[in-house]
Amino acid sequence: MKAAKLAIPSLVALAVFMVALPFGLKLHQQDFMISLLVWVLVVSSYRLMALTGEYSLVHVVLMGAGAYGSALLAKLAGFSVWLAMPCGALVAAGIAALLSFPLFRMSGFYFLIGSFAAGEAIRLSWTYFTVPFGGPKGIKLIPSPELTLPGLGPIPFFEPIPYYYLTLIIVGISLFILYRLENSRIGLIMNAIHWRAPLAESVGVDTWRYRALAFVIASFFAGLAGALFCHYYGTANPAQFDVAAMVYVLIWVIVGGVSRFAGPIVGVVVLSVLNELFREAEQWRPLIYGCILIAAMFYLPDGLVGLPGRIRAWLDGRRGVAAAETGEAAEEPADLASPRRR
Amino acid sequence: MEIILQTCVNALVASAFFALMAVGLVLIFGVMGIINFAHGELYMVGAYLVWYFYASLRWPFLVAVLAAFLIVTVIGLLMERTLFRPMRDNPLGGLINSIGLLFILQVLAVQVGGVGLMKNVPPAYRGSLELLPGVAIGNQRLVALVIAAALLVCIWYFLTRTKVGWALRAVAQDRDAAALQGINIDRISMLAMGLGAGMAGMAGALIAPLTRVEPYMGHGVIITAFIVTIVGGIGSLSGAVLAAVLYAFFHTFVTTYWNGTIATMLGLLIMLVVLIVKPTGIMGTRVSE
Amino acid sequence: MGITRRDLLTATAGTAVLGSTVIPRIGLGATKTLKIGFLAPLTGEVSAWGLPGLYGCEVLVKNINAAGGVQIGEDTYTLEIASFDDEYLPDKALQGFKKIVSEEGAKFVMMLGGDPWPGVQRFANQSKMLATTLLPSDLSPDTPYLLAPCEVHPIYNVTGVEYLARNFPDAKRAVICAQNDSLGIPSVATYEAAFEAAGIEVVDVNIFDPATTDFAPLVTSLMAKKPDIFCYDTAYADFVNLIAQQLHIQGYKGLQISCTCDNYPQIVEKTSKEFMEGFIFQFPDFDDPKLNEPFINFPEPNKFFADYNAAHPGTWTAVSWEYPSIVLQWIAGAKLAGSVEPMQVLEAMKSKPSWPHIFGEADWWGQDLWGINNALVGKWPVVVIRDGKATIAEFGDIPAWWAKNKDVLIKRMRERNQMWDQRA
Amino acid sequence: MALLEVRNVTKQFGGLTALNDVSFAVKPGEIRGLIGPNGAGKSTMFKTIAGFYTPTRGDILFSGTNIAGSTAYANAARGVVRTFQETTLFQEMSVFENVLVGCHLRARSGVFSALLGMDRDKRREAETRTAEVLEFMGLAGRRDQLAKELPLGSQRALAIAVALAATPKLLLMDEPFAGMNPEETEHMMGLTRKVRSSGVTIVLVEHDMRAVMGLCEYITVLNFGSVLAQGTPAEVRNNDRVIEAYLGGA
Repeated sequence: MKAAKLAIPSLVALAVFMVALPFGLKLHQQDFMISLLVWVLVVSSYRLMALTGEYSLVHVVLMGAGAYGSALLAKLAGFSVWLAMPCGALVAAGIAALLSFPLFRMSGFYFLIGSFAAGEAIRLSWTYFTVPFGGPKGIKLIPSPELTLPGLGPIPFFEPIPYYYLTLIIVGISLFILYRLENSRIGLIMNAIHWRAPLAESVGVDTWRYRALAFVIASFFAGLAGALFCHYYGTANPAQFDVAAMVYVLIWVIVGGVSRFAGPIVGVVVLSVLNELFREAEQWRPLIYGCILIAAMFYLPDGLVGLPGRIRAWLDGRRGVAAAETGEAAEEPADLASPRRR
Repeated sequence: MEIILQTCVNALVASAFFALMAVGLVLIFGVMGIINFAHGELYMVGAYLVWYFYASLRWPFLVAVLAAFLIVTVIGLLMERTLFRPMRDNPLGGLINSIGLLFILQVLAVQVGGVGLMKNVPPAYRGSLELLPGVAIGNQRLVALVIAAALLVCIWYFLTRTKVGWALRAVAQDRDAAALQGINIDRISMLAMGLGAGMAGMAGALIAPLTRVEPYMGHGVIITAFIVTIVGGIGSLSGAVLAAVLYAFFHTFVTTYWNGTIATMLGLLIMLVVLIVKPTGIMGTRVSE
Repeated sequence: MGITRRDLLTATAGTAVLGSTVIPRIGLGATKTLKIGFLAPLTGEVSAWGLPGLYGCEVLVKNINAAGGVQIGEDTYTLEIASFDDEYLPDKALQGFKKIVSEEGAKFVMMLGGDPWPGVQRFANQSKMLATTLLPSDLSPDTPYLLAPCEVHPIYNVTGVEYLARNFPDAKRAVICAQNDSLGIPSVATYEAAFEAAGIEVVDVNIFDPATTDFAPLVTSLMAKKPDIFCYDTAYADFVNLIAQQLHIQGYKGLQISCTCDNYPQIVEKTSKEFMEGFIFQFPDFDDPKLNEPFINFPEPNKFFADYNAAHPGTWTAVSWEYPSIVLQWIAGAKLAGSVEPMQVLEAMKSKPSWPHIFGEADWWGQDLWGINNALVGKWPVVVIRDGKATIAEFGDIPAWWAKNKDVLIKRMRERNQMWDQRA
Repeated sequence: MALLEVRNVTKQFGGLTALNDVSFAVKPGEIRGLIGPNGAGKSTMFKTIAGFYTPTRGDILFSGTNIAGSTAYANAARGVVRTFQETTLFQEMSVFENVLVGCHLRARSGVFSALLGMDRDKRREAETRTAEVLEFMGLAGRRDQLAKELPLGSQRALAIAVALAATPKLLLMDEPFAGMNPEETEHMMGLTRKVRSSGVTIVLVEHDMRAVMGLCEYITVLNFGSVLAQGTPAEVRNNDRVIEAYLGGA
């Protein structure tokens, strides 16, 4: 209950920090923050999928579908960017809805590989069909959003700081929605499906429908993230959304820890910041990354979010406090495939 | 007519490599339940070792291939002991560990061989065998084909005709039941990992003179291996071989008569259809509930 | 022709010769550090297009600094490369560009171009930063500060075809294979135009996936068309290597032409001297004696080649000298401007209708294809393999070809959606 | 009229016939036992009624509607709910949440109403129902414990509570007494009777003969996929064919 009391002030503190942050950053770090926020949305939406116990490899391709959808609508159909972005997200959600018919005939490993095949097929079609996808070079000169505020004049959204705030607002709202969803009855049912799908079915849960629902909603937000990305950087190409990017998302989610809402967010923030810190190491960077991954699997089986608990347990152990409880916490089976609520 | 025959010859060579990769992947997944994402990198290491032993140190080609096979087998055994065994009840952990290893092996390859152009591995067997007028197979490919096929036959014999092979298949069928019958799961896992890795290393070693030897060469291969594995049925070794042959012929013919990107795209779609219609693959028997 | 070769040489490693005249001048102005931005993929699969270039620039800069640095205006500068790994991603490229420009204070940025460029374009324009690319297809009227001062891919490929047609008038049927990417496709259009101009029929074009590992099917398919000429287009050097082996195995006997053939010694080793005899491509070895001709604007190419191979053995590719040659051109521009400020350097360089390109005087060009005259086009070497060794056969004249065959090239480019106004 | 009527049901897996022309009927308010030696087809019959398998031939009538081949969740909506062998629960969730999932059917709501909190009435109703069920099953004191932390007896009770939350008319119980000591069995039998007396018809598959004989009014015996005998516990106990099947099977 102590945590609940602390939650509001710490959220406010976080919000203030996020709002003040860009002024303390260098120019290129502001861009980094925009990317980071976008990836935060990607991994958080991925977690909704993981809540039902399924891990997909199509998430980043659907992020790309959102980017392509939004970019094409803005460039070819002349949609306002404000309209194109949610429409792009809907494109991603629509593709996910179509894919859910074949894909959810499978589960577990089969679903993982099936989703991978579907994603690669979609991505290859972008490289193959030059019209309208632009082939391997993708789409360039994607417009940024335009907004004129009375008294302030047009807001330059191509500049990092305004776009940072736009991204912060959209990602913030999206995270709030995802969090609400997870803690609603729908989240409870999704979690139940993950634990025991047959039991959930036996009390009347249409598991296919809920899995598909999680997939479609997750894809909507992935698509939204893609749209946010492409309207800032002005370009979308197939290579940005390839398996390598998907593997990184998987890593962020799992190393962060899928058991809590904050887990994947912690994962992407910590690992991306570390990655920037290791820039000097250049070609050695992926190796360092690989070592961190393996170390995390061994020493942090419940993810980075479990770290404070582990440290506390360790400190308690050092102080000689009866180890009954802490020992249990540390010995908990390393069940990574098990998102728990909260 | 010549084109059809030449395409068949091309496809046959591709089949052997697909089969080596896929059977190894199936062994590892079947016995340990782990998707080894670093499988393509084991193949890469095999190729680099041949480059080093044969092209740099001037060892005889076949000796270099054998050395590569053995070294990658040992790497596989070490992977089982250090990365996969502690993750036995955590398949996702195993997957992530294999991704970590993938990064490490790629960087090491860059450090050892640099980037830029592919490593130079001249063919050990020059010239080509003209099967018919206009239908030829390079001698290097012929040797690779023969060795790969021989290895596959050995593996098949080992798995079906020996007691250890039987135990290995039993574990792949049902790990818990096999453990109850007194089969040592640790030993079988090491065996599967060693064999699977060795086959990937062998594939890389044999193909080194025929393809781009570079740090990222495993990437495309693993995708093909996944397709073949799924189409063949994840638990089925004979299915993997059959699927490798079918997929190789399919891909080679579509590439020859149409386009390589289309071939890969159709391959992925076929895999998806197989997954939908028969999730256990064409030869898979295990019923998943 | 305001700038001469002599100016360029004094600007660069040529200062070794004039070292005694440089050092006393330090007293006039302060010695400063000048940062040169290098933004290209240094890890991952595209790093082969970045890393060897970084190595080349480091070798060049080391030689220049050892000789006392560069004098621009009143000041003497020692050079430093500020590099950033863009991972061939637009978002990383933008971060890198900002870091290099606003934090490291680099005065111009060399890029590979291609996929990452669109991410950078808006900021580069806004900050009026001079940048260069190796892929002129990045150029458009929206890129006023982006130059393609070294490699104007794929236009120079016409010189190889022209040489081929002149020397082998009986060859009439050509096939082309190209990987499906931003190098391959415009290059297909160029070769199609060059063949058409030379009266050669293109009987098949096969565009393959860059992820291809086995080229046997592709070669079978193309050989079935019974070509006299096999054109590799701008296939990556490794692809040329593998395709050539397959052609050899499947018994190909005709002519071969390619944009690059970086690893030809390997191919000769793997096939035969006879098979590779007469292979035409466009990138010379830097130990070629013809590079010591007076009109070549690169100081001591043979020594540079030796230094490079000593420092980074086995990594030499075309980009190993292309990025350094861009550094040299920029220095010449800065010297002319008497300033290192990007817009002054750009203005100085563009103030001349022609500029000393590595292979001789070249014109600012590109309006018809890219909507802007920001690419340098002049002579380009045609390299032919003779007895297992690449030798420069001639320096082809691109503007002369263009004057005669402009319409054909534009038509072909348009057919393949490669004109700047067609690109999404 | 019978609440559940199984008519000539045959189920084949490949070449194997697991059920062969099985027919029986269950009256409302009854506790019916389904027994038989190992491999007799009890489990297949059970899963076929629950909607986890589609019969190869034959009909399954529930309140006169044919539900053969219907899905498990659709059956649940009709009032056919099953429990599972051993302890199948949402292990990482609290007792309260487990039962709350069981209330799914009455609390179902759309994404948007769930997000906007417009499902508050339904949610409150579900929570009330959950509390009632927990009270009824004697689990009210454990509502915030994780399911996996409960002792075996309470886990089984919770499994029934989850099923009850879905307001079944017909409750299918899969070996509820397996692995229990006599004391726990006794307690469980009491709970089962209590559930029946609340108006739920029960079909149970069970090995524990003492429990079956003590609990069921009527028993159907399966052997090799066919009905071997039907009748009251006393009739079944004295049936020669049943005795032979059990002795032979053992």
